[in-house]
This record gives sequence, structure tokens and C-alpha cells, in this order.
Amino acid sequence: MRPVSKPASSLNNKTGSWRVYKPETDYNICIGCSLCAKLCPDACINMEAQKNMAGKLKPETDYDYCKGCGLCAKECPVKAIKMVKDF
Amino acid sequence: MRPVSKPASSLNNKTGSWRVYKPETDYNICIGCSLCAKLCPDACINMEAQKNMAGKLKPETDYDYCKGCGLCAKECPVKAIKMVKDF
Amino acid sequence: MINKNTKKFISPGHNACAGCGELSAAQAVMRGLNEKVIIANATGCLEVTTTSYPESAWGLPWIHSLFENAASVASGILAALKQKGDLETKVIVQGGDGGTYDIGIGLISGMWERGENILYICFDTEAYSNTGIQASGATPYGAATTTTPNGLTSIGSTTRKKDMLGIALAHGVKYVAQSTAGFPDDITNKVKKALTINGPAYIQILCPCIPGWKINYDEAAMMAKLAAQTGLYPLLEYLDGKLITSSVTATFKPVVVNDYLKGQGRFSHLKDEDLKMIQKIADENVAKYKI
Amino acid sequence: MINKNTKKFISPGHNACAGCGELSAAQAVMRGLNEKVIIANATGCLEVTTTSYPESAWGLPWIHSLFENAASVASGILAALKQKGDLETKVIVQGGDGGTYDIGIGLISGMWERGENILYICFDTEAYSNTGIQASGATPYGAATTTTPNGLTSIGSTTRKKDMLGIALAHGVKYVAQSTAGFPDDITNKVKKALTINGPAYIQILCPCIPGWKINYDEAAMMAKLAAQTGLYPLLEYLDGKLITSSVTATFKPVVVNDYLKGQGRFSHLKDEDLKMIQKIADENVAKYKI
Amino acid sequence: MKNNNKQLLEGSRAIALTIKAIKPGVVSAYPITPQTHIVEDLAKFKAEGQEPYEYVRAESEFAAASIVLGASATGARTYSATSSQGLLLMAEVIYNISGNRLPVVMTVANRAVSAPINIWNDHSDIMGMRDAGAILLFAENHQEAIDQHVLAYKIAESLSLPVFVNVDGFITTHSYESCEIPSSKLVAKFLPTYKAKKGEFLDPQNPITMGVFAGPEYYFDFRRTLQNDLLSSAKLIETEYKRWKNIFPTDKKEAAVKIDNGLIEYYGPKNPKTVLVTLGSVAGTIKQVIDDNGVKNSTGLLKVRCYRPFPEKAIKQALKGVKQVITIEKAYGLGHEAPLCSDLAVTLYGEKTKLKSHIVGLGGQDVTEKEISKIIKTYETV
Amino acid sequence: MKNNNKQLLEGSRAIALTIKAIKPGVVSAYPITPQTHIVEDLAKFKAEGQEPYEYVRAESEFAAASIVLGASATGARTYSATSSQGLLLMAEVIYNISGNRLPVVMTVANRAVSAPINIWNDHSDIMGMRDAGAILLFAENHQEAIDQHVLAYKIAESLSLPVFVNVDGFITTHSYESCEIPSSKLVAKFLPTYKAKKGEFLDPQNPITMGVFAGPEYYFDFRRTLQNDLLSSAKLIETEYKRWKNIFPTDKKEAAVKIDNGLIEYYGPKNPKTVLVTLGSVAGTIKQVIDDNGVKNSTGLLKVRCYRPFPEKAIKQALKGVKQVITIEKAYGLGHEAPLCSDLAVTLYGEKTKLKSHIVGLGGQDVTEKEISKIIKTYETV
Amino acid sequence: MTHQLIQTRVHGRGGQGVVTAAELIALAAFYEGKESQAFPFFGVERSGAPIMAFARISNHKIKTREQVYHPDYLIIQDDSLIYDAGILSGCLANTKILINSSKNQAEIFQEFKKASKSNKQILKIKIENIYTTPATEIALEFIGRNIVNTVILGALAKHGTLFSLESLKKAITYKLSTKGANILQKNLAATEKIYATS
Amino acid sequence: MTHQLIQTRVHGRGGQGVVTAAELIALAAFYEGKESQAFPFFGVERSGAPIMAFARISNHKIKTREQVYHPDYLIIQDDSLIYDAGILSGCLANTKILINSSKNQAEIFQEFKKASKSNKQILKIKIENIYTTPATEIALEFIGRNIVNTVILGALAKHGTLFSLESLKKAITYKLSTKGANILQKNLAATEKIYATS
Ligand SMILES: Cc1ncc(C[n+]2csc(CCOP(=O)(O)OP(=O)(O)O)c2C)c(N)n1
Ligand SMILES: Cc1ncc(C[n+]2csc(CCOP(=O)(O)OP(=O)(O)O)c2C)c(N)n1
Ligand code: SF4
Ligand code: SF4
Ligand code: SF4
Ligand code: SF4
Ligand code: SF4
Ligand code: SF4
Ligand SMILES: [Mg+2]
Ligand SMILES: [Mg+2]
Repeated sequence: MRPVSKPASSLNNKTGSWRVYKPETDYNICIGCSLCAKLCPDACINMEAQKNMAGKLKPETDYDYCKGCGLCAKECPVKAIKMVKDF
Repeated sequence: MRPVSKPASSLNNKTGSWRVYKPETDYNICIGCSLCAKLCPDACINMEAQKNMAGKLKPETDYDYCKGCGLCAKECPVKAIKMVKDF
Repeated sequence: MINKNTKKFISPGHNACAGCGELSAAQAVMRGLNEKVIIANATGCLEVTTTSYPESAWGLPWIHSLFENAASVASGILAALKQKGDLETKVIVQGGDGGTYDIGIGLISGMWERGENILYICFDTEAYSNTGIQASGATPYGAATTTTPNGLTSIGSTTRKKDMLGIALAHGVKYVAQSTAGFPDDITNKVKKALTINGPAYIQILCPCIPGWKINYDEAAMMAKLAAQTGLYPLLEYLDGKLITSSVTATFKPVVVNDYLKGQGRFSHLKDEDLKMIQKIADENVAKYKI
Repeated sequence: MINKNTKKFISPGHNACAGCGELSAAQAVMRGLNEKVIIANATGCLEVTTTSYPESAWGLPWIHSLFENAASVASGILAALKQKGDLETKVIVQGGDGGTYDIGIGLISGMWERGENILYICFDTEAYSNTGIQASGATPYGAATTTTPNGLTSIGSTTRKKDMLGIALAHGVKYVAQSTAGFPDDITNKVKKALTINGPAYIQILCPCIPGWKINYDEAAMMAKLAAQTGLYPLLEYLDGKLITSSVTATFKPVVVNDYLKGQGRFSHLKDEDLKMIQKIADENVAKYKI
Repeated sequence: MKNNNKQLLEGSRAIALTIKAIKPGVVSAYPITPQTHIVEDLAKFKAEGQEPYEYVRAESEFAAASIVLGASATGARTYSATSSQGLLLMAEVIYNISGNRLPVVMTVANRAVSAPINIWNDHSDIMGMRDAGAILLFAENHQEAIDQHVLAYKIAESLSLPVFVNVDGFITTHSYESCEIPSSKLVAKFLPTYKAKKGEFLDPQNPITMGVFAGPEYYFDFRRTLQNDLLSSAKLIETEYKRWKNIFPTDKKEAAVKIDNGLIEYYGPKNPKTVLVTLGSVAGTIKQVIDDNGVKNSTGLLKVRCYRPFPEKAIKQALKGVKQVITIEKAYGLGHEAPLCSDLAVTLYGEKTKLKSHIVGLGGQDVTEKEISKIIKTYETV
Repeated sequence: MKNNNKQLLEGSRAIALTIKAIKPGVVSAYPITPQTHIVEDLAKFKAEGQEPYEYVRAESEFAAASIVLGASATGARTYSATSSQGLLLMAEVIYNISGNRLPVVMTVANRAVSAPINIWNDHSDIMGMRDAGAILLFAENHQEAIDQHVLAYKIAESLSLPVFVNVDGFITTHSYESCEIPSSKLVAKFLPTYKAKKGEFLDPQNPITMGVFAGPEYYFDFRRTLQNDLLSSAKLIETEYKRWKNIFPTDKKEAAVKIDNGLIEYYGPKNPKTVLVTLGSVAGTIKQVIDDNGVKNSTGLLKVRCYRPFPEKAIKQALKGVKQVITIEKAYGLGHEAPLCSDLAVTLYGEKTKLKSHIVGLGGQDVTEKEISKIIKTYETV
Repeated sequence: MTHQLIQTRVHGRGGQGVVTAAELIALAAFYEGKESQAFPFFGVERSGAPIMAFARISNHKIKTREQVYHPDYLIIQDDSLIYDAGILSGCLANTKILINSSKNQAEIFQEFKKASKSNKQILKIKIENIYTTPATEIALEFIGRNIVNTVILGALAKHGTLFSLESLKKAITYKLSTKGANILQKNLAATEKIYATS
Repeated sequence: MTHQLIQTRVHGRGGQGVVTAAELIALAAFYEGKESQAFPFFGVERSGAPIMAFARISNHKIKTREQVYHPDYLIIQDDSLIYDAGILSGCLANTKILINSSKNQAEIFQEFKKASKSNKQILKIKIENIYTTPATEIALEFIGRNIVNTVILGALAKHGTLFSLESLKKAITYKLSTKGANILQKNLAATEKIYATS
């Protein structure tokens, strides 16, 4: 038994349960700038390609891990993200 | 019993026994500049006042401690000190 | 760039505070790295919150030994790589300001003296965040911490930040840079640049800490931007001892420090004269780091 | 001035090597002090050779604890004096280059960061003399030591001296000075000046070591003078970060480094190109420290 | 019935208030969980202008220990606190403090040691320092911690020896319970203002040399003196504890407590078949189990309050005639028997008593009443 | 009769040559008397271009230990050496090395600890680290030191545990005597090139996380495993030592040697009344006294080669029926019994054997034949 | 006097004052002349993460140091914690549960049912032992911030048998004394309000 | 083969190669198939300070580690050491003394007498056991420096029964191998010279 862990095994720890408020993104407002994804301390926003959207990326929040800090919402340059009570 | 010693108690340790060569000062040459006394690592040259010498100091070597390194002789600006075999 | 298929070198599922500025910055650091990297990490929030056995958030070979010895551990890693003939893998040290400015500085000095090809990254929360916000050598003047509380006879920390950049430069560190958690791309770019340096490199990043600075969960990036905008914590780069880039350009218009301080609980007790003192520090910085 | 009635703060009867440059310099330091002084001394020749129980050469209140912690011990002394209301007694730290540049630097950094009114004196023999001349961070380029021996694949030390003066300055040390054991009055005067400073002060003194440098018993002062005369180790003084005096004046005519190196066994293996490298270092110094 | 001077306090606060009452001259420490609350409280008191002590922010435990060393050598009453990694980092300094005969008092908030890193309670940290020449006291609860800190200064300053008071990390430092803090006036009755003896501290009036180099002709004598002084300190600890508790009685003696002095406490029936021997807070849980067992119980508890010097005489006497002794310990002796059990083997060597060790609660694993009961049952049926 | 491969060597040189034959990947150390000659020799070999190891100049022992930690975690075979203050300064790192299960091998040139400072031999330094989770071997003389270093790597790398070889400062490190150094080829027969196991070292191909944080649910298990692995390593030490001495026999067995394995050696008569138990070089002086006593002698010597794990079984068996056991030790257990005696109390607990400790040679005080004779006589007349 | 030991476990999030809640419980009981004890269970988690703390009250000296495995009272500071796997650990038919929620008893019980199903646990608690209290609403109204740790104890004073409102107010007064009179008054007002409406 | 143990003590000054002298004695004997041992007594003193070292030679394995208290041979590298208080410690009537000096046997004995008087010690040594050898002169002549530690052993090879000149030369050759052929040759020549003239 060694004090050694496997890489990325923290994915077993679903920190989504910490959340009180939940970020909801309005994709109509979002300009796909990636800033939210870059700032998220929990790396739980993924910028995904969208079909027929000429390369405009779509931020997808992984609620399994999102702790609801609101940093993404606060920093979104176009205020596309709203924090809503999550229960 | 504490690991504490009295000040200046090293005077009990007569390092003169280390000496192989001995510094001898020719007071006729010496100009009393004090450099030898200032440089001696063993602080064993004392510049003493002399009677009727108009303030000219006389370097007195304390052979109880002088280790015979020759530093004083080497640095004396007028080469007043000679190192001689001490036995 | 960041999508479901990106290999994240810090995965979700770690235990840092919601909104942690240190983890936000660390994510930006990770985006500057590649897979030929080994990390030695000092004790601190970045370590404790990411490696709760049996889980780990790390995707790179990573080791934590003690609070103060990450630099020496890195030297050992480098020696082992050299001896194996692996000259490609880059060795990186990560530490908090406590591990860097205070308890680890002796070993960092030794590492720098050996002139080794190691990149050191300091995540500066301006306090010992992991143990509950005690003052470090990086704690700024006037900040209240749990060991420099404000009170009847105390304004909080009475000492100024140690000049770690200056100390690194005095050690002849080839690449010395500073950034803040408000500028993720700047961080990523500096890390990428540092990887190209053959020799000692040092990057220091200001990371707002939620309980440490007494700010809201969503304010880390905002505060980190203000820190640069006031001139208190400009974005800087030195190469071979020369300042090559700085956010304090000829046209730089500093924000007054009060705009930065007022939102932070750690400064809420300060009086006008204290604010003036801090404004003076910012002004000095602006003069010193103008490019 | 030095006579039978002078209170010597280092008495004869200590066990240092005959002709020791470190003890010669220490005697000059002592002449700069008065009786309102407490000394904390790191492990090293200066300590080992002066305190062989039950005898001690010291005439001032003096403590040795460990190799690396003299700076912190001094902070403790200062705190105790403060608490007693004794604001007059000056606290002084003495350490070798090993205790200063290497193992003690972390604790020195902490002391400086606290901004305490303590004078630190480094006796720089450019090696760990006490344990048999191993390399330290102060060992100059090309010097053979027992851990950086010259040999088929080695020219001796391959790193240059750590810039301790620069590091002290980066810490905001108020008074930073350098001297050599060839200039006893210069040492004494700098110590006297440092006593007048209220805040951190640092004096570094080059001390030729008989077995360490492989020189004759009578050559310590000569070598120490040459070190300054070549520009490798100029006499310097900084006050509040500004160079105020320097032996490298406008009219300074450097002696070539070879005149300094050739008499020292530790450099006897060097080839012409190595000498050139060292000459370059001296030239850089001359440029850097010219006043 | 109720003691009206009692307060409900966090353990760390209780210790900090006690230190305040003791009036140290110089405080220096470095933060480490779970010691932090103590030194934060002391910083708070200072910031409020209440306290005249110097509070020196150290940049490491090595520095903190060296700072109190320097201050103590200059004749100041000093205080520090640490834990786990911090204690290990201090190791070289601690040996130096005891060798230099400095009366440094320190709280150790006991915690597991790395690797792997773990912030919770066990005794591995202090057990690694048990030969370092410091007197080691262990507190079960807040009140004991309070009393032992006062006692620590008394002993330290009487004998010029460091004394460390051990409290269980989190369990004691972070828990709230009722206890009484002595006033500084009361403390002063027992513990006079500290004045280092002339010729034994750094003093421009009397410029001695401290921390000398001792060759083979002298070194052994220093060590022998240290060992003798440590061993004979047990007597003083016993008498001074008694004196202190006379001045400052806090709790009524319980019936189950048959021995209660500065060195040990015995809790349980008069002629026990089995005695559990332990250190620190787990004694409370064991007492609970003994209480709950009621009349049928034949097991007693020996709590060692003073672990270094190891009070051989007192323990031997307390365990006379006992059939079996089980240590309940929070540290391995890696590579051999656990420390407390080894100490008892020395103490009981030649007796008929059976001896066994049980390691419990490493790294903060909760020590439950069930676990204790099970251990007791195992041996009751032997 | 004479072994022609023998050389007359300084102890430090013998160790350095052995390390060279073992071919470490990374060497890092910090100078301290009396360890210096070893690391200076290794620097010399390197400067002459003979050796492929990396030699990293450390700026403190804390750094040196951390450097070999990092190198070992990266899969390199590592070497360090220290002594006294250096060992104490390493304390926190040493616990970390064992907890991280890294096969670091280190020589400890045993020396007294400060204060007062003293550079000569005793065992106070390593005794303070006896619970740190490293295997501790003690060598009587040069040949044993040589053999134990080879053995150390074998055990360390087989079990992922640190092993420290203890040699007496000056007495062994600075003395010249005849001994045989194994060739690197011979060493390789016994000790294969080190290859860390996949998934157990820092490797970009397999990016594991080392040095994790373990909560109360996990920590205890790590410690239990470490303790079990340490205790069971005794068996491996015994078998591997035997294997090695088969490959590399150096000295004829003397008649007085009745037990001779990796854990212990017994020297003396068959059914001794009294047995002295000791560690390290003083065993030689004791043997001399036993030899000189001739036929009338009823005293034997038990030399403990492997001190951690403490070889309970082997020792118990060797001391079966002995009337009295006297430990000859070079360290106090400050505040209680000396370490070796405490270990024996545990081991012999319940036996009829009498047990006593004698502390000798602290701080380099010469242990004379006369002193040993006197101790023996005292007990012969009991 | 019979031996009476009442054990409480408080659940909340890092930063919500969970430990303070446990301390206040112990303190209020202490003021009533009882023996009491409070202590946290600390993990490595940070602000926002679920954490817990314990309190014991007795008329005898409390000696044990073990954690609370079978709480008589369970206090939940935040109803989003219902889905936390460990929340009902050791809760039995007689465990009283006080939860900060704007939902009612029946709704909360339903939530617990759902949660225990998804966590594959057997639900032992009884619906009639659930007390809900809108502490957040009241905290926001009176204190202006969602700090419920003092407030929720007002409901405990009402529903439980641990301590009176007076003792609780005394405890809060002591604890908040350094925070200034304004904050203290707001907290006391909120506590009274919740006591009155519970 | 009877048990034969010969013990030597070497006195000199720090920097004069005292330990090397003891090593060379052990080495020369080792080359003759004997068991041998050498070790220093280290103090804190430095270059120039009096120090000593020990050597033992035997036809049996040498086990003891104690210092040499009663030397069979005493070697003094520098006649200025005669006045050192400890120099004759443990020397008995049969102790052979080899001293580097330009003085003769009688003169040296006189010095010893004077020294022991001033140190208040009883002189046990015999004049006929004193051998003087002008090692410094020869060293200066052959090596050019006052390094007498190898040279003086040439006289020991002659006067003593410890080893032959051949073995000594072998030992010196081994020990000086890294110093270059020139230095080695000079040392060997000096050693031979002293052997021849002793
Ligand atoms: C020797 C030692 N002392 C103290 C600690 C306790 N400790 C762990 S992390 C830490 C503070 C970390 O502060 P920093 O380096 O600034 O990192 P942050 O947590 O702020 O990111 C402290 C004091 C320790 N682990 N080891
Ligand atoms: C922790 C520790 N490591 C190593 C040593 C051994 N040691 C004592 S003094 C010394 C070197 C001193 O060198 P320096 O500071 O340059 O002083 P010098 O003797 O040259 O004057 C060393 C390595 C020690 N005493 N403590
Ligand atoms: S709320 Fe915070 S954790 Fe959630 S996605 Fe936004 S930044 Fe990430
Ligand atoms: S920051 Fe705002 S605009 Fe940019 S990607 Fe995120 S949601 Fe879209
Ligand atoms: S240095 Fe020369 S001239 Fe000056 S005092 Fe000394 S002997 Fe006289
Ligand atoms: S020879 Fe050396 S020790 Fe003697 S007086 Fe001159 S300088 Fe001093
Ligand atoms: S305490 Fe500060 S640095 Fe640590 S995890 Fe929380 S926000 Fe991040
Ligand atoms: S070794 Fe060097 S520094 Fe030390 S006493 Fe000798 S000459 Fe002085
Ligand atoms: Mg920080
Ligand atoms: Mg030096």
C-alpha cells in the first residue's frame, strides 16, 4: 500500500453536491468567448463545437462538479450566465 | 552543569606551544604603526606606550599565545619583524 | 480548446473552495503545460484540495513531499531524469506564497544557485490559506490575517510584501514573471514562454482567496484584475535580468487602490491614512515597473 | 588602542589555525564593537575554535546554537531585550559563508523580512572551512574544494558566487557592506558605522583560510588585499540601497586576477581559459561597482 | 455544587487564556493545523493591546523554536506551540534547547506525521521526540491542559529544562467543554516572575559564553547531568502539581479516581485484574466505558500524565499485583514495539504482569467506546 | 591463509568504493564531520570522470534528503550520508521518505548531538530517529560496513523502504584496516540494476500522484502496512545476507562466533552466564576482552547488526537461558531507560533473565578494555 | 438524577458556522447548569463543502470523546444537504430532525425518501420527528445575510428539550459580543422571531 | 605463532600528515602479511596545533578499538613537541622513541628531563630507547619542503621491527600515487637516504 493515486481520479468526487446556486447559460446571449471556461476553478465548463454554428463554441457546464461559485456568471462579458437557486 | 564558559577563559590555553618559528621585532626599525597588532589573528601583539618616546607605540608580542604564523612579519610595512626558529 | 476531449491536468472533483482564485489560476497554468512535465508541489491549498486519497485531480506525474522542500525534491527529480538521459521532460515546482516566501525560501535559493533548469510557480494568496489565513512574507501592508489581526493596537500586517521578484533576480534567475488570476491567458502564455527557457525560471501569480480575502465566491477574478490595474500587482516579465514586458506601460492609467481594497474584508478596518500608505506603495510600483 | 589593558573581545588562546584570516578579520570586527552587544554565532571555525569547553575566547555575551539558526536566535534575543525595555544593546549575528549563503539563508531572509535592528556579519572563507573545505554557495568559479575537486572532468567549482549583497539589497537591508581581511581598519569602521544603523545591516568580509585556500601561514592578509585590488572582492558600502562607497573608484587600476590566483593552491590547476573567465568576472565587478 | 468560575471554552482558547495569565515575555510560533487557534488567539490578545509580550512572527518552525531559544537564553519567559511536521522540523533545535538547559515551554497539538499527510490526531509526532531531553506532559481534557501549562513553567524554570504539554489535536484543541482558567494573580502566587540566574543568560553585565563546544572529556558529564536532572524531576512534578491543585482546585474528586497526582491518575476499581494504560484524551472514552460497565467491571485505567521522565516508581506501585496491562497507544514504534508499551516493559520487567499493546486512532480514526469495550472483553476472557 | 583481495583502507574510503561498485544514479549530501570523507571521495571519483552518477551539491541536509527523495521517486537509485546535527535536521524528510516508501539508502556516521556541540562518536543521533520508519543496520568494522551497504540496497529496493547503515564516527570512518571491496560485477550478481515498478514512480508515461493526503479512513492502513512490512523485513534481511556472504565470503569464521547472520552475531562461550548486547564498533573491544579473559570466561557478546526492525525472535533464541543481559549502549533514552535496553525489555519480557544497561562512550569518550572488563567483573560476581 | 445524555449532530456547509452552532448548543445548556461538550468533524473540504459538528449535553460529567453516531437531534442548516449520502447516518426512529427549509414536514420527508432510495439506504426516521423552519428567510429578513447558524437554534429551543430561549440568547450574546451591538441585536431578534413562529 | 601486538603513537602538528604517518605504518605492515590498524585522535585544533594518531600491528586479527595508552613506539615528528604535556603519556621503560631532530640522543633525553620536570611528571623512558633522526634536513634536501611524515618512517624501518624498507616504499608508493611521479620519487629517495644514514 503506497500513498499514490491514479490520475484524474478526483472525477469520482462529485462536487456538484456543494452547489446552492446553479449557473444557467443563455446560449442566445453567449458569444462563445471561452472566458468562463478559462476561469472556472473546477474546470467544469467545456467549450463544445456546435453543428451549423460556424465554429462558435458552446459552453457546457458539468453540473456533476460545478460548485456554483458564480465566477463564470460574474465574469461573462455579455452576462449570459445567471445564477439560480438549485433545489 | 551548563554548557557555559566564562569570558576570556581561553587565556588558560597557551597556544605558544604551537609555534615553530618565532617573530622577533627589531624596535629600531619598527615605526609603531600598529598594523601587526591589528592583523594578528591571536590578538597577541600589544602596542604599549614607551617612556620618552613621544607617543611612539611599541609592539610587544605575547609569546604565551603567539602561534608563529608570520602574518605580522609579512605585513609589517618596514619589515621590522623576523621569523626565527623557536627551539 | 477546453472541451470534453481536452486532457485536463487538474480534473474537476477537487475540494478547493467554490470560486477559489488559486485553482482558477492553476487551471490556466495547466493549459500552458504539456505531457512531458513532472510537478513537485509544496503543501498548501493546491495540494491538499487536489489529492485526498484515493482520489487525485492531477493528470501529470506529480509529487508532494513537504511544505518546505518542493524545490529540492525538484532538483532530485531533475538529477534522476538527467541520469536516465531524459533531457526533454520539464521539472516544475508549485508552491503557495507561504511555501515560497517563507519556509521554503532557503531551499529555493539552493536550487537557483545550482542553476538548474526548473520552472518555479508561486501561487500567491498573500497568506497561509490552507491553515486558516495566517500572515506570510507575502501578506501586504494593512491586511488583517489570523496572526496579524487588526485590533485596538494593530492595523493588521505592518510589514510590506517581501520582494520575491527582486530576490529571484539577485539569484540570476533567467526568466522572472508576474501575473494575476484575473488574466488566465497571460498566465498560460507566461508558462509557455517559461517552458522554452533553459535554466531557472520563476512565475508568481496573485490568487485571491475567498475566506482569506473575505470576498464573495464570485469575486476572485475581479479582485485579481484590480490588483494589476491599481499597479499593486502589475503583469511583468524579466528575461536575463531585464524587464521586457509590463502592464505598466506609458499609457497606464492606474485605478485608485481603494477600489481594490474596499471590497475585501481583510482591509475593511483600514483608515484613510492607511489607504494613503497603500496608494503610495502602488505609486512606487508604477514608477518601478514602468516600461 | 590595542594594549595590555584593552579589553579584547576575542582573547588569545583560541584554537584557530596559525595565521587564520577569519580570526584576523574577527579581531578587526571586535574592535568596532562596544560592551553593549550580544552575539549569536553560527557553527563554523569562528565558533569551534573559540569555545572549547571549559575555555572561551569571547569577552562579550555570546551564544552558539546551531549551524543554520543564528539569525533566528538573534531575533529571539532582540525580542527578549525589547520586552525587558533594553533598547540599547545591539544584537549581532556572526556566521561563515556556509552558514550565510547556504544552510542559514532561509532564516536570514525571515529575520530581514521582520525588519529587525540586527547586524549580520558574514565571514566569507569561500568554503566550509570547519569541516575540511567543502564548496559553499560562496565558493568562486574554478576553486577546488573537497566536494568540487579538480580532476579529469572537473575544473573545480563550476558555479559562481551567489550574489549575497544583491539578495540583501532585495530584502531592503538598510546598510550593506563588503570588506576583506586585508583591510582591518576598513572592517572596524564599517562595523562602527553599522552600529549606528537602526534596522537590518549586513557586512560581508572575505577571509582567506590557510588550508582552504592552500596558502602559507603568513599570506591571509596579502591574499585578502589582492582580492580587493583585482576587483574580485571590492570594498563596498550601500546605504538604503544606494552604493555610497567603493574601492572601485574612477582611478581604480585593477591588478590582474592571475596575481591573486597563482599563489593559492585551490586555483593551481586552472588553465589559461579558466583564468580568462575569472578575469571576466573581475571586469564585470569593476563595471558594476564603479562609483 | 457547580463551580461558578467555569467557562465553556474551546481547548485552544483555554490554553491561550492560560498562557496569557502566565505572562510570557516572548511568544513565537509558526502556524500548523491543529495548533493554529492557540497562536491566533495570542495574536488577537496582543492586537487588542492587552498583552505586553513580544509576538514574533516566524517564517518556519525551525525559526520559531530558534527564536524562543534565543529569547530564553536572554532570560525571557517564552512560549511556542506546534504540531506534527512542525515538531519534526524543530527536531534539531529541540535537542539544542534541552542541551542548553533552557526552560522553553511549548504546547504540542498532537497530530499524525507525513507521509501520507494527515492533519488529525495521533501521537506519532511527539513520540519521535521522546528522547530529545524535554519533559513531556499529556493532558486528557481542557482542565488538565490548563493546569499542566502552569505546572510546565514552574518545572521548566525550576530545573532549566524544556517542558512540552501535549494535547490531542482537534479532540482537545477544537472541542468545547467547561473548564476554569486561573487568574494571573493566582498564577503569580504559584509561579513567580521569571528571573534567569546571573551568569546563566546573555547579559552585557555578565558576558558569558553559551552553547560551547565540549570535547570527549566533558561531553559525557553534560549528558549525565541532563539525564539525572530529568529523572529526578519526577519528584518535583509530583509536589508542585499538588501545591498547584491546592491553590487552584477545580473539580471534585470522583470516587473512581484512586490515584491522582502530577505523574499519573488511576481510575477504576480497587483491585483490578486488568489495567489499560494510556496518554491523553482517549482516557475519557475509556473512563466512559468503565463507568458504563458498572459493578461487574474489573478493569481500571492508568493515565500517564507525565510521560518523560517516565514515572517508573509511581507506575510500578500503581500496577502492583495487576494480572494484565494493556496499553492503548496512538503511535507505532516503527520496526518494534509501541513506545508506551516499551516503557512499561522496562518498568514492569521481572513482574508477573502480562503486557500487551493496542494501537488505536492513528491519523484521527475515531476511537469509539465499542472499540475499547472490545479490547477489554478480549482480555477479560483470557 | 591470507585473502589477497584485501586492502588497507580508511573506513570512509571503503564505504565510498562500495557505493561506487553499487552504481547509484543520484548522490546528494551535505558535509558534516565525521561523514565528510565519504562524500568527498564520491566527489573525487566523479571529478575523475569515473562515475556516471549525478552528484548534486545540496545547501543543507534538509535539501540533500529531499533531493534523494525526489530522485528516488523518479526511479533512480540514490545515496546520501550524514551525521548528528545533519540527521536531526533531516528528521521531517526521513519520516516522509519512509511514509512514501522510497528505497533511499544512507550512511549515518554516528556522532553525538548538540548541545553542547561535540563532533565525536556516540549513537544519540540515530537513536532519535529509530521510530522514523527506516531499517537500521549497524556495522562493527569496515568489512561489515561494506557488506551492509550492499545488503541495504537489496532490502531497500525489494521492500520499498529506506535503509540506513550506521558506522561509528571517526572510530570506523577515519580508521584504517584491512577489508575487501566487492567488484561492481560481483555486486551486480546480487543486486540487479534498479528499475522502479511501473505506476510507482514519477513518469510522464504513467502520470501518477505521489505523496497524497490521507484522511482518517485511510491513514491508519498506510501506517499498519508500513509497520508490518518493517517487521517482516527481518526475514529477508537474514536470507539476503546469507546469499550475499555466499557470493562474497571475506573472512574465515572464528571459533568464538556461534551465530552469524544478517540480524545478529553471537561471540563467546556456548552457555554464557552473562551476555553483553551492543551495537557497532565497541563490539570489537568487547571481543578483545572476551579473548583476553581466555578459558575462565563465561561472558558472551551479542552484537545486534539489524536494530530496526528489532529482531525479537533471533535475539530471544540467542539469549535463551542466559542469566543476565547487560546492554553496552552509546545513547541515553533521556528521561527513561536507554533504547537498546528498552527493546530488550520488550523482547525478554516474562523471561527470568536479568537485564541492565550501561551507557558508555558518549561524545567520543574512549571505551577502553578496562572499562568493559570492569563491567563484566561487576556482574560476574553477582 | 438519572443519567441523561443528549447528542446532537449539526450538518451544514463550510463557511456557514456549523461549528458555532454546535458550540452554541453546548453553551446554552452549560448556562442551564448542565454539562456539555461540542466539537467539529473536520475534513479537507473548503467553503461550500458539506461539513458537520457534534454536541453532547448531560447532567453528568461528559467523558467520552467518540463522535456522535446516533444523534438524538439532527440539525440541517441547508436543505440542499438532504441528498448528501451520510446525512442520516445513525438516525433512528426517535431522532428529531430540525431542518432549515421553506418546505413543510411532508415535503421534506418525501425528499428524504427520494434521497435514501438513490443512496440505497433504509430510512429509519419518522415523519413526525421532522421539524422544518424557514431560517434562511428569517435570517435574510432580520440579519440581511444567509447566516442561519444562530437563527435555527431558536427553533431548536422551541421544539427541543435542550435549553430555553433565554439560555440560547445568553449564549448568542456571549458568542457575538466581539461582532458589535448591531449584529448581535439582529441575531437575537431573528432568533426570537423564529422561536415565536415555530 | 605467539600473539604479538605492537602499538605506535605518532605526534605531530595539524597539517604535517600525522594521520598519514600512522596509515603508512599500518600499510607497510599490512604488505608484510600482518594485521594492522591505524586511526587518528582528532581534536578541534587546527593547522599548527599538536595532534596525534595511532597504529597497531599484530599477527592476529585486531579487534579492539580503544586508543593506544602504552605505545611500544612513539614517533615525534617535530622536536618542539617535547614540551607538550601529554607527549610521554603511557610511555614506559621499553617504549622506543623516534624523534625528528638535529639533536642527538643525549640532548633529547635532557630535553625530556627538563620537560617532565616542568610538567611535574615522572620520566619512565630510557635514554637508550631514544632514536633521533634529522628528518627535516633530509626532507628539505630531497623534497624541498618540511614534510617529514614519510621520511621519518625510513628511520623507523631501520630501528624498529615493524616492517622492512621495501614494504615502506611500497606503502609510500601507494599513498602518493595520485601526487605525481616527481613527488613520489623525491619521497622515496628521502626515505632511502634516511634509512641508509640512520
Ligand atoms: C513544516 C510545516 N509547517 C507547517 C505546516 C502547515 N501548513 C500546511 S500548508 C500551510 C500554509 C500554506 O500557505 P501557502 O504556502 O501560502 O499556500 P496556500 O495554502 O495559501 O495556497 C501551512 C502553514 C506544514 N504542513 N508543515
Ligand atoms: C545541520 C548541520 N550540518 C552540518 C554541520 C557541519 N558543519 C559545521 S560548520 C560547517 C561549515 C562551516 O562553514 P562556514 O559557514 O563557511 O564557516 P567556516 O568554518 O568556513 O568559517 C559544517 C558543514 C552542522 N554543524 N550542522
Ligand atoms: S459556477 Fe463556478 S464552478 Fe460552476 S461552472 Fe461557474 S465557475 Fe465553474
Ligand atoms: S463567458 Fe459568457 S460569452 Fe464567454 S463563453 Fe462563457 S457564457 Fe459565453
Ligand atoms: S607592523 Fe611593523 S612597524 Fe608597524 S607596529 Fe608592527 S612591527 Fe612596528
Ligand atoms: S606570528 Fe602570528 S600569532 Fe605570532 S604575533 Fe605574529 S601574527 Fe600574531
Ligand atoms: S482557502 Fe483560499 S486558496 Fe484555499 S481553496 Fe479556499 S479559496 Fe482557494
Ligand atoms: S580552517 Fe581556515 S578559517 Fe578555519 S581556523 Fe583554519 S584558517 Fe581559519
Ligand atoms: Mg498562500
Ligand atoms: Mg567558510
